[in-house]
Amino acid sequence: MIDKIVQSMADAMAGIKDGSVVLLGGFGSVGQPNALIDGLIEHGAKDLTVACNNAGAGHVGLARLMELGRVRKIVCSFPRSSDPVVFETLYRAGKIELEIVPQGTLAERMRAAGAGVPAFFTATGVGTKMAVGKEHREIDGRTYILEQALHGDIGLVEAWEADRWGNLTYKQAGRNFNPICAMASALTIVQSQHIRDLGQIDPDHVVTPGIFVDRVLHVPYGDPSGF
Amino acid sequence: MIDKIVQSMADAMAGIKDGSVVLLGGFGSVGQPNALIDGLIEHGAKDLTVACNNAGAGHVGLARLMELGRVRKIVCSFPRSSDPVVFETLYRAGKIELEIVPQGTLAERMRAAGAGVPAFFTATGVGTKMAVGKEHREIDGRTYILEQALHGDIGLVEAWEADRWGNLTYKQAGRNFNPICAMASALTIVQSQHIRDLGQIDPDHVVTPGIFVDRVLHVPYGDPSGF
Amino acid sequence: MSATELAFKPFSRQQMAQRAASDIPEGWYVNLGIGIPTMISDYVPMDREVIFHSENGVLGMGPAPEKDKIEPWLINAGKQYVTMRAGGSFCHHADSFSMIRGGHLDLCVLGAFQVADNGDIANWATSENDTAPAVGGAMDLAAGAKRLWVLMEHTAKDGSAKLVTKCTYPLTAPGAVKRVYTNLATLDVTDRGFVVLGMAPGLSFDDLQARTEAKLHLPA
Amino acid sequence: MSATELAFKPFSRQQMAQRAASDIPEGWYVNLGIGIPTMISDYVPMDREVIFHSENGVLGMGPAPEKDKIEPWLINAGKQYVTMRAGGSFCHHADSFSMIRGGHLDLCVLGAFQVADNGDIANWATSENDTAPAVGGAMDLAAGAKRLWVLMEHTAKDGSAKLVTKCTYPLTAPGAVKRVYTNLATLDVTDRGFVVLGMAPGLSFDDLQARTEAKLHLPA
Repeated sequence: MIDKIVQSMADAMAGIKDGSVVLLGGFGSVGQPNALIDGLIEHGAKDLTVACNNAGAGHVGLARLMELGRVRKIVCSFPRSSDPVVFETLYRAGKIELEIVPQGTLAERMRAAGAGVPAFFTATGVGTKMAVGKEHREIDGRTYILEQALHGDIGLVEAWEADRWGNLTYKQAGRNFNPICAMASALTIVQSQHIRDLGQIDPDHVVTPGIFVDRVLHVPYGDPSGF
Repeated sequence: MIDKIVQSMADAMAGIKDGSVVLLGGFGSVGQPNALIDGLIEHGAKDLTVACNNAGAGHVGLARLMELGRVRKIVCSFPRSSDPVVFETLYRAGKIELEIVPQGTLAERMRAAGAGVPAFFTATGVGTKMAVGKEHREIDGRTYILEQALHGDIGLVEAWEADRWGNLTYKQAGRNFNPICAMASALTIVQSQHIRDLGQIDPDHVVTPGIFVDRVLHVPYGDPSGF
Repeated sequence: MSATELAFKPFSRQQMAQRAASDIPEGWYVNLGIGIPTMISDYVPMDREVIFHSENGVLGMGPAPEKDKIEPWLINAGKQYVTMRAGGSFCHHADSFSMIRGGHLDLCVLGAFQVADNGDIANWATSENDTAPAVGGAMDLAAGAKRLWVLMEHTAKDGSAKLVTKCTYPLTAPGAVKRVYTNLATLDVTDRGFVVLGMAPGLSFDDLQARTEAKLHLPA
Repeated sequence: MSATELAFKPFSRQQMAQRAASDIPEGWYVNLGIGIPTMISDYVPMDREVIFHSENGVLGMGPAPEKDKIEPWLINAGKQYVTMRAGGSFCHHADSFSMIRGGHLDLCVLGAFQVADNGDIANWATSENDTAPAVGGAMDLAAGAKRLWVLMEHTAKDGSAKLVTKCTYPLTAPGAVKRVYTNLATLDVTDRGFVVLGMAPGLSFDDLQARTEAKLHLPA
């Protein structure tokens, strides 16, 4: 019997290596795999590259991971937040590397990694400093730049429902980067609010099919407004 | 009030021009916009390029459109069918042009068109005659070829449910090429088995959001096994 | 210029949003940037159906929720709580930006630091050496939407011009802006440069030109 | 070779499918090509959970339906009616081929006209000048799956070899095949070429070599 549901955070984090590229779902405080990020802190992996939309807020979650010196590089679109002190302090001190990527290019680079597309052309960023050093090409009268797939060694995902095959649904704006983090990562680890019996999720309503998921941990934390 | 629902086939087909590129949803007999194809025949547009998975069967639908001499070129992955006589006769007589595209490349070319990606690299077809004349590039030790987006002037789509904003769901394997035809086409015309009131389709279950849809015609034909 | 400054009344932020809102027809798919542009939706009546999109996979947003009706999972790209209209839908980030990059949005309205008379926009960094500039979805939106409008103050806080001949701040996108709504005027970006469509009451064309680095034109 | 032909018993198609099925472990995501490969699923017991994928956006297929339980919208890539297991899901064609192209399938099993000892496979056209060759998803599957196995007769109907040193038919993908199941043998494709893992009862290595153009090897 396939059972991707793990019973402990230690099992969820097993085998994560120093130097990993970690893709994080979430946008704002919604759809963030907060428990898994705490698990990653506990696990102790270091020298990480983390890709996600923001660069952490306050002193919890991703900000805490950075504060502990575990993150070598952040790939994100928006390193500002309501309380970006940890990132900004590290960045000014030259203790963390930053790669700024337009949000849509970040999303498409993850999707491309999951879809077996190593590189694609986009108009986003043409004529800006984002285009410096990138291959340019005119196609049908418009100029585009070439962007590369962004693969994760580890994907941390938050879902609303999951079953033992790893099928996932998301709640409202909690979907955001989660499905593409799942498909782009070699080892995809999910925290899910609800665990459903196999077959309870309508096959027409599955958003992330289990083929993109390796481990599921049940983390029923309620609503995200407290984070 | 936005109302994409049209009341007649003539309204659904209005403005389709000779020389259009037409993308067709459907795979096998499932999810085929049969009524819309009949409407296109009735409409009379000619010199069409049609992109879809197959090249028609028997003497109905796409095969009939071809038989009437309206199709200049077929872009498809699998021109064979249980009864491919129309296509094969035209093709041998040099009366129709054929572009064979691997099925996944066909799908991704449509998705790319909808997503604003003019070209992408893929490993599919490398080392085969599909790669002849295409740009090759080695990325991270593997060889890829460059494929171009495939835009439709017209997209013909079959849905299970639709509302007046053009939101769509599909039934089971009826999804297939339909969502990507919708997003890749400048004018997307849908036949839907069911019309729902706005708000009846759960926002988490919409598969094709109305932003990709222009017109919806109610065609409650029952099940596809008769086609 | 203290004399002329007394002689006219700049548009308030509400009026700027209202003017832009009145130019959005029913049926358009529209993304509103963080800040003043977000206010535009307050001035589109519910019976003129305009479908608002947010980068984080939300299509068909309605007004802000009442405090006791907040859905904690329902936020926009500015991380504010929003509501969904009947007919709304959710999608993931790559699908959401497919709508943007694929040219499916009829309109995006952004704030800006500078707009040049060739349509260049600078709205994400105020220095080439910004320590950690935050671009978000601005470049995707500026390059991808069918139309880009800008809603901003006519001049910077220090009085310097924001409507310029050449952006001095890092670009968000070249040649993208089609129209600018400021607290002093509405301007189209055309092949001739900025064309003034309307001005704040009491303001003269010369007054406006004095506050604008780029050359202004009257409609042909 | 009439003497040796009497001395052994080739595997039936059922046995070929059964042998391949027995090598598929629980938990694999597997795409089965049209023809004999489709039969493999009949030999995977339901309690060994293998998740079958079809190109047309179907993941988690079960056995063929009973005649009175056909779901008309539920077909596989071979256009046969199928069932869904609990845990199955549907997606669109681009997402389905993302699973394929993105390397998420553990295994694809295809039929073939020829397989070369460097792993080249030819399975879609029998001539460079085929009037209207039909490729379907074969190239995507051959290039994309983590492993490609081939299930086919050992020789063509005219007796010519299908396990060759170089494919003479148009390639589906170069260097893709990892294992071949025929009616005479099971062979791995390795750096050394074809390595024979097993043979039909009564068949000798020399008998097998006589029916194979490419040089055969014994396991190291």
